[in-house]
Amino acid sequence: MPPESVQKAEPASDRLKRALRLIEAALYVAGRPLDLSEICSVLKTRSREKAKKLVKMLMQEYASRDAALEILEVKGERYVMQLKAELTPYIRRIVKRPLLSTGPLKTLSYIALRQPVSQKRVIEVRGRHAYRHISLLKEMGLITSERRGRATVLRTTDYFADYFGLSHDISVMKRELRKTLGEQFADEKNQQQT
Amino acid sequence: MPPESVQKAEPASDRLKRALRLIEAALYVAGRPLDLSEICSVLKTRSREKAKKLVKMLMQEYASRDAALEILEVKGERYVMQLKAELTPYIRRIVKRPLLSTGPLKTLSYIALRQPVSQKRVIEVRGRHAYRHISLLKEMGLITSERRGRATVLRTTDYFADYFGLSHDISVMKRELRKTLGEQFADEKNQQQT
Amino acid sequence: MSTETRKPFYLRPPWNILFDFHKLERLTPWEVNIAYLLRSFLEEMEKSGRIDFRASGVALDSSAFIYLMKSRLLLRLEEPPQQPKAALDIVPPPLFLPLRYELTSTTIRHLLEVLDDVLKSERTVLLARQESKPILPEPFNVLPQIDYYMVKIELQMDELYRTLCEMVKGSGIIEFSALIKELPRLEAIRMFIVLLFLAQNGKVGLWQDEESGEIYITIGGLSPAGDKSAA
Repeated sequence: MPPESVQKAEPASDRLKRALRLIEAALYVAGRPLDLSEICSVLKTRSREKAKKLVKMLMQEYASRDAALEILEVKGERYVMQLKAELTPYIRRIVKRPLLSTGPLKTLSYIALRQPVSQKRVIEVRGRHAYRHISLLKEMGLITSERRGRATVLRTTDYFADYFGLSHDISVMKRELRKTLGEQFADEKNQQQT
Repeated sequence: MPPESVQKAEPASDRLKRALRLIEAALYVAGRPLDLSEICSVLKTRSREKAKKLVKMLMQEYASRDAALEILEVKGERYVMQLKAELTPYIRRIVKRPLLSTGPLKTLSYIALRQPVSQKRVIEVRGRHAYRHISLLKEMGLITSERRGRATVLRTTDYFADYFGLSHDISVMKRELRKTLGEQFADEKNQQQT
Repeated sequence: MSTETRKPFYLRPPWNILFDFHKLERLTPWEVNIAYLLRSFLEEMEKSGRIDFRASGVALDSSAFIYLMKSRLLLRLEEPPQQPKAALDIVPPPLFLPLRYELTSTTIRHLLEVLDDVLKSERTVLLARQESKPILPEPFNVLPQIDYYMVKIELQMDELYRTLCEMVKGSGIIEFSALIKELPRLEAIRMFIVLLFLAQNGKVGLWQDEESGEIYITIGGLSPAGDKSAA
């Protein structure tokens, strides 16, 4: 049977494959969670249901392939591609982009938990080297600073919330963070007391 | 049949799978071409032949999967994971984050063109805030610094060259930069004249 | 042993800091009791029976330098070193970033676009460097520092004098305690030093009531002693 107008009627399986590849491409380059409307725009569809079904298929494909990468759903029907956490220790030396060291990451988690927090306070608690951390975190788009009278007030950005798949609402986010940090946080308290 | 000492003898197929996943992880997070010695270090093997064979297997796996990503061999027995070029136009709007904001980018461009260049000179030309840029660029793996007597000398890294698709050879790179710069100025002049 | 005995007494502690220029520059001026050093220096010299004018001159010069360091610190309102504080807050554990590849939007075009600007400022820097090549040898580098210090003092003196004139509307008497009311301690000391400079220049008169300890400041040629009843 000759193909009926090849231009128009792409076989359904090819269309599906192509859609999955587009979502995969978008998730790969974004490096952050994408919401359904962003996925819709890549697929050039208005149906959020369709977009959702396709992402879920891709998630399944990744899960079954047992690959180094995973696609996860985070809060607010958003989806993100990332390295499986258990592989991080093995490829640490390969990472050249700012994989922040422990110092700046501690400063970041302090700001996240105490925000909005004055820069002065952060320096008092974390020491003078935290000036460098703050400028690094700002450059990475994870925190912003704002002048309030004579003080500089720091808070995390929406990008930060997206990066960790946290709520954009600060009080909800803090609760989520405490839960994530919970066990470790408790450990540290015990260590300080002993 | 009971498994003979599960702890010791991981089945060969599992070992293979794990090695492929490690290479995949390394290529994914690096975002740049990795050479065989880097791949060897991830696999904790000294055999470049073995590493090569494994990367080739992963390349095949990716090719057969018809995914959005591909693994390619580039000059100098180096391997890179990247988005298939034909997909780029569709996901361009998703890519929003610049590598650097304008200030640090200016400092980087100056170092690239004048390298090897003393830190003192960079500060003279770019101002004292460039100290912060330099430490950021170092943290991001885009430049390195080296003491020479009392001076600190700056130059770009291979990661920088890979990111912008430039030669690793500094004098060739500078020629490439000047050439592109020349073309750009010519373009601008033409635009201004019309 | 013999060299030890021949060494003049002032090269031994505590007086030696007055004779070692490098040490002098590094010391914390608050730790030096100038009055004690000079008094005991004179006593020792008298005891030895040999008056050494050269050593006395150096001791005087060094004392002045230490005094200058003290005044300078006060003028800068430098706080004394803080006591190490106890931990203010618990620092949570680090938030490890999940590893994700992210394509960034910066291209070589962006890199080269900004280069144009940078090269312009490079030209400016190089040009300025050519123009500012020193023709004369550099002046002795201590002098400008002292000049700068004196300029600052004069600015502070002018400012304080203006304030005093406004307070008394031309001429009259002011109580020092009223002047420094609500000022922090360091600011009050700073003001007192500037006041001493004003008095030395004859711009104000100072008189202290021995009983109350209050210092009276007079402006406009009033004699402090004659007018104390008015205060």
